[in-house]
Amino acid sequence: MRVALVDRPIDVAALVAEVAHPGTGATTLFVGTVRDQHAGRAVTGIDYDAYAPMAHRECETIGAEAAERFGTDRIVVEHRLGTLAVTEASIAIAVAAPHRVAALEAQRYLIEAIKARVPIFKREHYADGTRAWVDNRGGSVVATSGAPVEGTP
Amino acid sequence: MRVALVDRPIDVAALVAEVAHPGTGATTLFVGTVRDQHAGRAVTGIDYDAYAPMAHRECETIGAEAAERFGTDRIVVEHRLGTLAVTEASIAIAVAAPHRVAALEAQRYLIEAIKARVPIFKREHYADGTRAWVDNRGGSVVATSGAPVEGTP
Amino acid sequence: MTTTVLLFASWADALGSRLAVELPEGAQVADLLRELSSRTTGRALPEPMVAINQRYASAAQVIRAGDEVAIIPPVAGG
Amino acid sequence: MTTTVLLFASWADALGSRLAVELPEGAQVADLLRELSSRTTGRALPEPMVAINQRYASAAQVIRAGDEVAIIPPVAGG
Repeated sequence: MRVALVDRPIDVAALVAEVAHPGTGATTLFVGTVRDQHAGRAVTGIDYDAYAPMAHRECETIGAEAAERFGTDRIVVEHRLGTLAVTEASIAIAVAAPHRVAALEAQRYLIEAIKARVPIFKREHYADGTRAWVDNRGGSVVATSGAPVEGTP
Repeated sequence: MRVALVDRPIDVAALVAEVAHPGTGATTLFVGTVRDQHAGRAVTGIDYDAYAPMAHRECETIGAEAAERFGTDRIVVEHRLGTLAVTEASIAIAVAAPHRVAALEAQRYLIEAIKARVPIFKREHYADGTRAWVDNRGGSVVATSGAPVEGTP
Repeated sequence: MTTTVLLFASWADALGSRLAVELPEGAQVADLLRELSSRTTGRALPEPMVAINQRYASAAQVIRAGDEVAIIPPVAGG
Repeated sequence: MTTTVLLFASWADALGSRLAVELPEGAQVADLLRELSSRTTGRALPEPMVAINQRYASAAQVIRAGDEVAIIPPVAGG
């Protein structure tokens, strides 16, 4: 099991290769990517920020929970921080297990727990130049920066 | 949506790239790989055979069902036929959707339906030189070839 | 009516991958399976599905001249 | 007792990413949140969680000298 917060693009094929093992029959990969819209607004990019030491620790805790619960420690999680453009991956989760049910259910457990518990924050950049912090409780906008900001990607 | 039966290695990264789109926020990949054991026996490889025209048609039907049910047609399925070595991918399913629930549930629907319905057959090669057709109803061996066969990979 | 039947996996090992079977007009899938069973007595073959023209067929479906008929052992894709 | 509090996202925008807060000995998480609320009156900030030493804390947990305390707005990872 390995978890990491990274500040460079995530190589999803490398994650799939990392969990491979002759004893596994099923591998799952989940990739979260930046969408070009949210709640009806055109999105041009997202800043990901984190309480990094706790986020890393919480990802490790969740990874250990999944390993225990689903019986495989062939789990790799990478979450990217910084400013991402549309289509870029913010998170990738790879799991390999002897059988598919464990690989599928561990994947779902990991993404749901990470979304609920890991102290990572995101600020969307909109096509109109504004930015706003949004969260995972239905994705509502919880605070909007005042003036349009320069340098929106 | 695209489905294919292929006789060369599956490029899983290419499948993930193929379903990418600025409007999607979640991508899932399922990869089935040849395990080094089954039901307590050491496995050295698997032959995949198919009733190819029906298998292709049934994969297309299942893909269309998933597209309808989960609201995304960004679905690619490749199933490999021929003789595979341990760790090689027999199937890869990539799905991208605006939100994660659709991508996760479509992935699971697709692999379960393909395993239940598509006329593809596999014959395991064992370390002792024997081979046997096995199936997805719990993986029991249903027929064993008599003598050891030369050329087991 | 001579029907060509495609076979796969353990059924192909037992009877070949293509078989010409003589069936009466109006024969159903169940009749074909009975005929094939008589040729495999004593062999441990799994109960198959039958497809007609690349779709799974019920036991009562009638086989017509020119149909593409296939014996499909338990599947193992994925 | 002066406690250094880390803040993130909208809370950092409102109060800065690091804040020194004077708390009485034996103060609980709820006391800290009351103190911070008094500094953000009228601003639409989401209700946060509090972490002490990188673990989520309950409202009744006592803050001790030297604790790493963080205000965690609703998370958005994934």
